[in-house]
Amino acid sequence: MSELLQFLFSGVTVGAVYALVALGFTIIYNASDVVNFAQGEFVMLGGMITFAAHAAGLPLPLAAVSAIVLTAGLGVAMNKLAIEPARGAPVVSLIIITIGASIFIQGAAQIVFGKQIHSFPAFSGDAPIRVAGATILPQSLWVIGGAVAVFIALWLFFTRTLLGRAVLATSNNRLAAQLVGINTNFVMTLSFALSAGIGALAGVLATPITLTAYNVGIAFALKGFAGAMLGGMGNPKGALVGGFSIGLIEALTAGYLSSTYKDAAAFVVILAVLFFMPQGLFGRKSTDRV
Amino acid sequence: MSALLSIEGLGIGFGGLRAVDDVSFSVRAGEILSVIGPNGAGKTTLFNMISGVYRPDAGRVTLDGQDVTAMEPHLLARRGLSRTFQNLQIFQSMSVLDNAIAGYHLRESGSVLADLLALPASRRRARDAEAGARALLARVGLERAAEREAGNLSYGALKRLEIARALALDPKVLLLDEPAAGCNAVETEEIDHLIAEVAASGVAILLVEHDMKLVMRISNHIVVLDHGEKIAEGDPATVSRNPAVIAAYLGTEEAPHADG
Amino acid sequence: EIRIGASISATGPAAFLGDPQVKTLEMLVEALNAAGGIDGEEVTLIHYDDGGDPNKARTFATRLIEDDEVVAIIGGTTTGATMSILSVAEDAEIPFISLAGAIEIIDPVRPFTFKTPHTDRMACQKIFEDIQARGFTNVAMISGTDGFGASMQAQCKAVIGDYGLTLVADESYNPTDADMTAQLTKIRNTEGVEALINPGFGQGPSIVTRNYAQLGLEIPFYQSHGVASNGFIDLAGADAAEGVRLPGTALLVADILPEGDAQRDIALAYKTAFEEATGTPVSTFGGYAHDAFLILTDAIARAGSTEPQAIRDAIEQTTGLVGTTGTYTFTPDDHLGLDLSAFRMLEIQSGAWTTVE
Amino acid sequence: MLTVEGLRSRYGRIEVLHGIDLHVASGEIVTVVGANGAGKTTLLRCLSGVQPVSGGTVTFRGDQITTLPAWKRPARGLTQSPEGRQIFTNLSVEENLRLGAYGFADDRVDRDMEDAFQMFPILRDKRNLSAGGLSGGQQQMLAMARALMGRPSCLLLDEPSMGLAPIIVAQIFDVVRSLRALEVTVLLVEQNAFGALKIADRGYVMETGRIVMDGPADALIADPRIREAYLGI
Amino acid sequence: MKLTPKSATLIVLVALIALSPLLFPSNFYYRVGALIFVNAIAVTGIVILTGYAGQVSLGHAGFAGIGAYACALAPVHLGVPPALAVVLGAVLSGVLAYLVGRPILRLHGYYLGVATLGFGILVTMVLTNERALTGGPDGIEVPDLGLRGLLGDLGLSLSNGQFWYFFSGLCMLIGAWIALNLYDSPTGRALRALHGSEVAARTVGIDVARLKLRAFVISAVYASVSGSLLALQNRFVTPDVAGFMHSIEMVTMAVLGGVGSVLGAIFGAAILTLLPQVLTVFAEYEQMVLGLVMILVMIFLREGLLPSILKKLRGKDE
Ligand SMILES: Nc1ncnc2c1ncn2[C@@H]1O[C@H](COP(=O)(O)OP(=O)(O)OP(=O)(O)O)[C@@H](O)[C@H]1O
Ligand SMILES: Nc1ncnc2c1ncn2[C@@H]1O[C@H](COP(=O)(O)OP(=O)(O)OP(=O)(O)O)[C@@H](O)[C@H]1O
Ligand SMILES: [Mg+2]
Ligand SMILES: [Mg+2]
Repeated sequence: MSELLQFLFSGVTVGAVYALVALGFTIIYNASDVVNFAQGEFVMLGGMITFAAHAAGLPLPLAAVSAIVLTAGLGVAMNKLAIEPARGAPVVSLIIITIGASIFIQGAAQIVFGKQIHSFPAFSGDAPIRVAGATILPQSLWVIGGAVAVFIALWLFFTRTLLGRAVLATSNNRLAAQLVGINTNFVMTLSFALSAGIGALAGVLATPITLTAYNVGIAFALKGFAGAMLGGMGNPKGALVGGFSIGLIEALTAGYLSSTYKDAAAFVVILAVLFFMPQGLFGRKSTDRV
Repeated sequence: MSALLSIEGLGIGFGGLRAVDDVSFSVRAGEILSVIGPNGAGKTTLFNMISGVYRPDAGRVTLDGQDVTAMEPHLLARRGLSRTFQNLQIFQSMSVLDNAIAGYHLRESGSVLADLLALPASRRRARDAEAGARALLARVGLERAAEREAGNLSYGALKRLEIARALALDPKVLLLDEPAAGCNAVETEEIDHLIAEVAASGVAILLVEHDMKLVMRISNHIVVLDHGEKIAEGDPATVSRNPAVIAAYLGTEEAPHADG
Repeated sequence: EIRIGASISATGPAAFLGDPQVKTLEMLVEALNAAGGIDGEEVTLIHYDDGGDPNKARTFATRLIEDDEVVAIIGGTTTGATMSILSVAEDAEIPFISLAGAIEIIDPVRPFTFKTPHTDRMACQKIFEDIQARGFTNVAMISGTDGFGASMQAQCKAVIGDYGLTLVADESYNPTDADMTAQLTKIRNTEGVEALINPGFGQGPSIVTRNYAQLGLEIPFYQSHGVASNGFIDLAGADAAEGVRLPGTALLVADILPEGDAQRDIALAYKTAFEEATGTPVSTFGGYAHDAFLILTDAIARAGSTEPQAIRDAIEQTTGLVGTTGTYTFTPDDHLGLDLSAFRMLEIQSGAWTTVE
Repeated sequence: MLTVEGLRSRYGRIEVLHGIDLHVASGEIVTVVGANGAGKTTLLRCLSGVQPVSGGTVTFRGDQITTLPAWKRPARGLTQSPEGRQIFTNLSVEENLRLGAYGFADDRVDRDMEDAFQMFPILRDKRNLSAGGLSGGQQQMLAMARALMGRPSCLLLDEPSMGLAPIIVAQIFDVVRSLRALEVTVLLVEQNAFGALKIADRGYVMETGRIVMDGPADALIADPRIREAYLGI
Repeated sequence: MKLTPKSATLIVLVALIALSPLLFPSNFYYRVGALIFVNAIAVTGIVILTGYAGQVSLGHAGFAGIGAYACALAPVHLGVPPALAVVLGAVLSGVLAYLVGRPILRLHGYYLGVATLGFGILVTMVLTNERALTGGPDGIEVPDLGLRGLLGDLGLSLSNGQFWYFFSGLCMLIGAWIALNLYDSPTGRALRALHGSEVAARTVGIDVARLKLRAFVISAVYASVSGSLLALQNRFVTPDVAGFMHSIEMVTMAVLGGVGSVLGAIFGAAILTLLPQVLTVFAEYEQMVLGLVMILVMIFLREGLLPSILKKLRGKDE
């Protein structure tokens, strides 16, 4: 019993990190149909900048906020310098641009921050919380809380606000969006700022658990991407459920079957789900008619 | 002569809505049957079921005496059924010519191996298809645009390109969904002649069109749908005088002749 | 001018290992040239970043030999990269000193290939000796699936029988994993586990150590030489890392080595110089590069020639050369030149390395 | 209201508008007719700002708007019902309409939406459904309604009657005619040239990127060349 | 006679392969050339899959891995000669592509992307973890192809670098020739058609599912052969060959060069293979420059390097 509980704790901790990354993908995807493969770098920057600022003497909360703001700013810069000039290019080209941006950011981070692995103190100490024989770290609760909070915020944004719908409209039909008066450039800028900010937040919350280094971005991006696709791209609910599911599948597989093939288990589940639901768990089917 | 295509009790629902409900009719070779009705009556949906894009939840489609209900579109194409689309389905980044040649797919495709190794058989088939496609483009007035990228054509030109592509299949049954939309009166007349010509060559034609002048002029038979149900059918004259049709669709009896 | 080539994983998954190696070589070359080079000849270092990719490593090895015309190559941070470079170097008959751990590199002995680190097998032996001495028999292992972890896991399994120990649990994790409590829980619930070994490098072992503490595990815990740097203590947290043992080199404990220790001076000198030059703590990996450079320059000086064949012969005649990793004595049959005595069993106590005797 | 002088535009290297001159006075209904590929759609795209202009000027209510970004134009009172409908297929019908009034206050939007539903009752039935599922004609109605939601002072309509049932076509033309009373200016591109000319004040005839003829609508209807080339009579 | 684009492409390629060695300052350049050709083979497969048929794969390196390990393992365990192992690998990849492709090619866009990504990761995991067979993450040695020795006996003695340069160059030519044949053939046209509109493709009689599967299988074979040649050339292989980065590299090469054209994609392979060699002068800025190059090319030459440049040149003529 306590064993299962421990596996679940492990799963939700990791799953929350994946979910946060997956949530970061949703906004840019919703605005432009582009999966931003540099999303993992935003996570890395969140952790790295916080570490550097903290090491430079800033109190942790201030360091965290500055990391999020700086990363959001970088997201905006990425949009302005790399995505906006390529407007009208096919989606594959945009994806290559995001991969290029990812390589660029990684290269820059390696020069600025070096190649050491870093971390900073957990927000509420390292004393594990005991529940029925299993333990969970307070920082895990921070990450889980962060994922849920971001999910709620995004869900409200996309369903309750006109701006949220303007974001969806922009990706659905950019031409029409302009025709009804949506400043699509602003929408894109905003999406990059928000996505980057959420990515950085993920890095800030997760680093005390996962540690960070200049090259951790890809792994985050891949798992977040897988989670987002499992849930259905573009849907915050999908990102949340997808991220947590992958974390749980990995932990349960590692616990009960084989730790060697736990990533394989996650992908097998994804393939199985997509076989029956080609749009992921909550993905919307395109309703375009012929 | 027996029916080439017949549908019996065809129906489909989306959520709570019966988009098409219990519709039956049949077309013979060389006949032009028009389906008319208000927007959202279920005409395109009907076409989508006949051509295998949607799977009907009731009824049967019979082509040439065989049950082809819910058969995959490419298999239907093999049996001689071809169509155009109300929402254009163009191979945007291919040339206009290649779009038309695509219609020859069934006749030109052979073994992949021959294609990979560029064996003479493969090249011959490709040459034949090209010649045929150019002739068809000329028929719809697009011969001068043959080498252009299809995505760059104007709306009306694309409509005609779709017709050319559909004809390239050398179909037995041709479904045309609003072929004249986006064409002016003169251009419509050209399409009109084209359709009549095709029908005269023995093709059964199903036509959906809101241009009543066109419909009344060339149809042998008209089926009227409203809210997914067949509300009337008959020859053009009868149908255009049917009060239910006037109320639901035409507005005024004179409408078709409103050209002063 | 003497051209020395290097192909090292300064980036990629093994950057954590390769980065200090590049920095070390650059630092040493500069110092050597400042001191007049080798017999007055300036040494030029040409180094490429292979990112740990064996394909790139092979290309760079070819480039170093064909295009840059180096007299010897140092490098191959990972075993994969090493194996790629090795065949190029052997074909061209250019001396090559590897910085990677696997025993396959020097067993069987190839004429031109040498290596400086202990083999993974020796690390296992050192750990098992210690476990045996403490009177335990049932051992659990959790290893990374990266080359380092996997290779050491396999080597440990190969020699565990020699020490009368049994492997009762064998788990693994991916180098990028964020939580290993599931695997550790399984280990904790395995009947009779008396000691835990964690071969791996990078962030993995730090996280394993934290999870070990989180789960309140108390069995003796062994890390590998893959984490032998002060960074590990910081990342795992001094509390969690308390009592962790690992087979390390003199480098980490340079300042607490007894006055008479042969390695004390050289280890301290390197440590001080490196930390001053880079501002980051030394690691054993940088030490491997240090020793490789030392062996090579020593051999060139003794050979009095830059002929590859002569250099190789000189390396094979190296005896009692004291490096940071150990004292090297090469022979035509032994291209590793170290024995088990070069390893020291270290233990973390109150956030610092100490030696276990 | 709207003045176009020497307007040129190109796709890549190919120029398709070779200097268009045209003006629409306030409250006027003006129609443009022409064959497939004449450049009518391109002209409207230039006016709504989604197509770059390579020469000439567009003046709207006295302001030069030649290079004004498209998204700023609805706020100035210029909206378009574009060719090919261009609705937001993934959003619901209601969301499409709300976005038509992007940037306006909610109460006004609710009222305008009520008007739109009055005009096209079918949209009310489908308000919560995804617009992509609508029939072709229903989508066309939605596009028109969405353009009206912006309360334009000048409305650009690109083939608004395409794919609509005759009864609705008549209604659309009625709506356009009724806009005159609201002082809304309309520039109408139609293939149903006859219907368009009947409600229009003036008309322009376009051929391969040039205006070749213009005049009062009734004069154009009467012109034998027009009758033969465009009205098919 | 007017040169068809196909013969023009082939002539350009033959000329480049034959004449470039005249400019090689050292033997090292044969190695780089051979790598370009090996990469180009895989990228040509991507052109068929992505450029023609419009399907994305983020796991194609998995097939390269199968081709590579076939050459490492089959000679040792099955006793087949390495040359036959290449064929064996290709057949295995083709069969696997067929089995995997059937269920996943129903997916579209990113969903297909994640499914293929999963496939690639599974292959990498097996190669990494089945240490007893594959040698694990540290890799495994690959036997000699033996062809060079054979040529030597026949009196044509080439250095290792030269041999691989000309041999992979020849293989690339064959691959390019086949891909070019396909482009203008009925099958190629059908592939390009389904890229444009699947519904329309179906209604003109194209069996979309089957055709996608064919493209997937063909491109898998290309990737497999590329992996085999790489392994045979390097005489050593690690699971990296099947890794995600290698998959991404293939796609990037194709898109950067121009995914719709064979010559463009080969050009892309050349650029991205050469770039790291050139960028070594930037030392630690290498990654930044590489990222920047990718971004700039996609912004300013969005159809890919070669097609965009050709277009610009042609534009000036008019
Ligand atoms: N995929 C779908 N999802 C939801 N509703 C649909 C779908 N397809 C059709 N419908 C509904 O079915 C009804 C019939 O649509 P259909 O397109 O067949 O009409 P139509 O007769 O072709 O109209 P039009 O003349 O406007 O083209 C419409 O109310 C439409 O909203
Ligand atoms: N995206 C494009 N790229 C290149 N050329 C284009 C593009 N769109 C239109 N054209 C060309 O510009 C010319 C004018 O097209 P436009 O769509 O404006 O015509 P139109 O008068 O609206 O025709 P229709 O009545 O068929 O809608 C045509 O020759 C067309 O082929
Ligand atoms: Mg319809
Ligand atoms: Mg138009």
